[in-house]
Amino acid sequence: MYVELKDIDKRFGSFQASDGVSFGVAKGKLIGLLGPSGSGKTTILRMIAGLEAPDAGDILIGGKRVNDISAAKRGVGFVFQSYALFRYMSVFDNIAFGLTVQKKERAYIKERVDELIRLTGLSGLEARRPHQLSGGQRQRVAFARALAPNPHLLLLDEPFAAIDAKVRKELRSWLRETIGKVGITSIFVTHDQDEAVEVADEIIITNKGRVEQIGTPTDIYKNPATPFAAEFIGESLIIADYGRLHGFEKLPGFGSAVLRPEFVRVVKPEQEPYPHASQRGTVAEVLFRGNSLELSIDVSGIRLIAYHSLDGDVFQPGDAVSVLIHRLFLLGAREVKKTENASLQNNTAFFI
Amino acid sequence: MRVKSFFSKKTVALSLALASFAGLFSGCVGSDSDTKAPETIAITNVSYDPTRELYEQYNKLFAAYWKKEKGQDVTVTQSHGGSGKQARSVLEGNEADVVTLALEGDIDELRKAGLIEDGWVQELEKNSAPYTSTIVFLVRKGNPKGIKDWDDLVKPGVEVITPDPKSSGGARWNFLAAWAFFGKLTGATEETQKEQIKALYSNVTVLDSGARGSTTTFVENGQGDVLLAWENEAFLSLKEHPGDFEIITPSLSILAQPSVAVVDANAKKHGTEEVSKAYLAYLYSEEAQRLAGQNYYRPSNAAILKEFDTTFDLQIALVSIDGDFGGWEAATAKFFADGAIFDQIYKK
Amino acid sequence: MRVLGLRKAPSRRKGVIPGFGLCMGVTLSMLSLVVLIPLASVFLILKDFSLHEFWNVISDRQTVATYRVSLGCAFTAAAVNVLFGVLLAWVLTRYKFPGKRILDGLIELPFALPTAVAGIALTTLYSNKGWVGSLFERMGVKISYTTVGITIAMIFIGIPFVVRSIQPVLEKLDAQYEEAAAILGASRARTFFKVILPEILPAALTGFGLAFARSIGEYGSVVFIAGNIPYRTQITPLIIMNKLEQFNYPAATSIALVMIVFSFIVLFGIHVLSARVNKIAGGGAGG
Amino acid sequence: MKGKITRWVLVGLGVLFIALMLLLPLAAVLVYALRQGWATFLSAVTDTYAIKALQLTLLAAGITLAINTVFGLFAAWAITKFRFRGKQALTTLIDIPFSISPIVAGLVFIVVFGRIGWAYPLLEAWNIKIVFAVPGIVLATIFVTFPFVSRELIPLMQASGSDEETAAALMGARGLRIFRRVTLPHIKWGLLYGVILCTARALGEFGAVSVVSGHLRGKTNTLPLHVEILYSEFRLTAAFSVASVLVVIAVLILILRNIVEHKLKREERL
Repeated sequence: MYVELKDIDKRFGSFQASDGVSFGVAKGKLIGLLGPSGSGKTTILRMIAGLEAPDAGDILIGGKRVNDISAAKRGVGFVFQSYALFRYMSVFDNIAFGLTVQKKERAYIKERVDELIRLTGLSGLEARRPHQLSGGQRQRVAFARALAPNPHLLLLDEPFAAIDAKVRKELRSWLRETIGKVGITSIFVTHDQDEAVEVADEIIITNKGRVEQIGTPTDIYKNPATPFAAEFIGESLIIADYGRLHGFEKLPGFGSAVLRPEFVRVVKPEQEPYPHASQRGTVAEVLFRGNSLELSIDVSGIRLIAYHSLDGDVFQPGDAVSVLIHRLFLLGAREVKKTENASLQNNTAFFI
Repeated sequence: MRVKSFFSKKTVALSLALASFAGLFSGCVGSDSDTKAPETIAITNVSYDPTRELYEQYNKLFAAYWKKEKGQDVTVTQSHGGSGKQARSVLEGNEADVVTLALEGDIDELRKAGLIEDGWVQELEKNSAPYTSTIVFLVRKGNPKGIKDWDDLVKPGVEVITPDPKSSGGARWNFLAAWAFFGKLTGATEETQKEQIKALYSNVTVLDSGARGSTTTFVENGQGDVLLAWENEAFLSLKEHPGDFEIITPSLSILAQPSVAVVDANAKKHGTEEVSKAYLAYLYSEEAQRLAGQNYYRPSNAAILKEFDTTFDLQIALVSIDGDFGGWEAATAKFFADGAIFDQIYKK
Repeated sequence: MRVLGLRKAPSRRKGVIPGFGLCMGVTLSMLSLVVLIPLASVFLILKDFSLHEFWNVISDRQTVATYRVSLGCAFTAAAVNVLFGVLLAWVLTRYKFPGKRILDGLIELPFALPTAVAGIALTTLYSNKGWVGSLFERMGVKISYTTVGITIAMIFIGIPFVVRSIQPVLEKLDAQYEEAAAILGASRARTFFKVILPEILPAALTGFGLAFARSIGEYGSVVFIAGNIPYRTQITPLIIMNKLEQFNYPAATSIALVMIVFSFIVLFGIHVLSARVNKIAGGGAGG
Repeated sequence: MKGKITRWVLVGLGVLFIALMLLLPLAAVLVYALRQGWATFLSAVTDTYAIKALQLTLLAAGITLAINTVFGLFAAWAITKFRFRGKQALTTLIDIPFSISPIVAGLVFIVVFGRIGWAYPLLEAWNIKIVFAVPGIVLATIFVTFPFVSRELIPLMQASGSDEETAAALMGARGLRIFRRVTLPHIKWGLLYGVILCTARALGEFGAVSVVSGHLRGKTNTLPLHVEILYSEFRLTAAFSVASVLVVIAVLILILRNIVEHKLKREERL
């Protein structure tokens, strides 16, 4: 593990920002720290950078304990949420700042900055001041500035928060590609699951100062380890009385269940292939979502959300439909149980 | 290494800050040393407001005299302000060599504080009062309100300007003169005196904190019908604004004795005892006495006073602080202390 | 993350920005040398003074009367200043007219003009013989040496505080706000009172507090114009002077202490108020 | 139409208020100064004591400025760049001199350094004089103008946050470089603004200085004190002449202030 956190505790007054946080990051990986605001993800990032000191626990970078090493000497590049570009310096001077501080030779600085400007596609903007740049360009400058002194670890705090939604998508893939090109171990913080899923190799989900789950995006999506992870990732509908859904039984210790729209399949009643496993419902609302239809359906007094292909049957509010639910995540106190539709399984078993 | 460099930076900045402070404080050490140079000697005379013109001339006179006597150049630094305020500044550390104030009481505060030796009043002739004055009325040209004597001041509609006796030496003389007058009326008791005084002060529209302030208020800012003033101030106002004012001498007033004294502690410290003593003693010389007369102070030398009989009304009946009020200590306690008669007349 | 910003981390290091020790060292030592130690010394003077004597001095009827004059005049002056401060700030931020920059520049005049000069000028101007005073005298109104005069001097010194507190808020207040209100059919007056006034109220209060605190303690420009008549036109700084003239240091110090405590309360109130204003202004931005 | 009328009424009221309250006293000083002609004016202004008072005033203002600027920078840095307990209290403490009556401010120094003060025996032993000498005047001036620079800087530095400084520190820059390269460019106009206000106040301070001065002619008289003395010596014209010098200085400072504020606003738009 290149970066390791061991039992980190951190309090701000009565606020517990980190509560026994432990995880490791392998060299060369791009890690997303994902959690709602106040979950302690930024604090973790700042502690790795050395901007905050943990109350207890060890932080290791490259196998060396860095708790007592000052931020400036950890060899870490940091991209601030606000980018914190020096507004009275040109783009060139911004990127060169770290190297100037290290008293590098002028020729080397010029070469290195030019290289980064090319890498980040900022050619021609060297003399501009930050306020003359667009949001995306600013992010690139911040990125280049953090990379200039050749850090071993790059930390990014909400790198896309200050950028327009339209440009954001484009920048995400740019960032992923560029970090891949440079090959630097990176950790970024985000509250946006789409961003984490798209950009990160691995995601660390944080909540209330704890790490909830660590894993690849698909892994977390398919097998959430904690109720929080199950709710936070994907589009989740919480159903309290899930025993009323066909094919599922209320289990003791699991008070509610998470249903994702993709777990629901809707057809016209007469076309239902698994009558045993499905149940009847009524369409309450139909919303056009660009690439699909979002249906709200009342089933046994529970309102479900389902996605439906544009090419499939056409439904109107009030239509009777047949609803099949494949799967539910049952939420316990600390654990999650993935349950498949029992009737469907029985059926399958019967036929095979 | 880091720790060390951190501390060294801190030390540099701290010592810089301290040095700037030290520089401030040391500013004055140097200036003290030139008082000790043999050819020139410098003394400080802390005085009260109206004596500026007098001492400006007297200092020249004395410098010439001292040069002739001792061959030394003497420079006198003057300070003027309200008498009480000036005494206080000396008490608080303003290092005057001599004080020439309006009230014996103000100088006596310095004795109480140990700056002046006991028995200073007897140090010089005439109770250490080289010149005297009295309290008169200054009214506007033609005396439109017909003010002749103290009892005219209590009439309704007369606006009186006088300073606050709590803070001004001159104002205490005014108060006591009025008190004495009301005491001489037939059938006067302390009660009637208080009532009359109260009536007088309820006619006061501006109670400045110093005598000079009152004069400015009356003369320059046009407030009130009559100003209770030092005789010398009144004359000065006539001189500054010829034709605007008249002096009215009441039938009875008070002998105001501005006192002078060497501040022994400071003179000793500066090594200026000899010149300081000479500075005050020379005030009694004929030239100086004449100078006082020219500046509208009554010379204490009777012969010189006679020379000015056209200026001063020498017929006025004068009460004195020692003879009629039992000295400043008693007068202050009875009239001007917190809760004493002056405060009582303002109680509703 | 706002929560994080409020409290100090109980850690050994104070974050990465250097200079905490140095800055706090210099700040605290200079603050102590120039302000705190001298101020604390006030208590030394009072060491021989019993609580009873202290209370007697500060609650003496004449002294209480000076508080009334000082506070009353300062309050009136601050209130007048808020009224004209809002007007001036409004005029300066919303309208274009010839001489606007000169008018804007003049606001700080009371700040730049030595208080003694201001005092002498105002007294001369408003006395019976002065340009303004003589006009009013004909109407039978006296200004110099009355509480009116004191109030005018206090208005003079308070103007910049109020205008400069309100102006930036009005400048930042988007004109769209007013436009939105206008489109909704609100009259100009209604827009002002319902939309703009609530926005500038905290700033106006801050300005009021600053002007008020300054006026209470002001000496130079007020002393010349105050008549110093006990119970009527004697202000608190003058009675402190009075006690000093009588060599009554404990009494002077006691009254001074009352003023210090009062200023502190007003100041602290302003700080709490402006902290709240900042919180509202920064609302949502914290994340 | 109605809007236009309101507008002119409001502008008119504002101008009238300023003219009455601010311009008139200013004009009064100048008119009174010159009412006995230029000769009287010049003789009052070029009087030895007036010139010495001017020198002392400038000296006191200069030292005050240096010390308060240093303090303001350090204090603003400490308050805006770090988190610590009691910050609110510290800010209030710094602001105290601002609302303390100048009389009390002066008294406070008498109580420390005067003959009745606790520090007096100490100073006496070293033969150092503070009150009734130049250091006392400087100290009183520093006290009264103490918060001026920091008051301007703190909001400015608070608004700009400390991310830029953190970023610079993270790259290994030391304090002085961070200050010079990152912070100073941002606050320079604000700093100058504070310095100008501080100068204005320092030049004009009267109450506090009057208490600690002792009014020694040619030694501890500042220009405002000299004005008061002339005033109470019946030399009204001379008093106003000297006052007009202060007025001219004040107006110059205001013009300077206006230019600086203009720059400040332009920078803010960045």
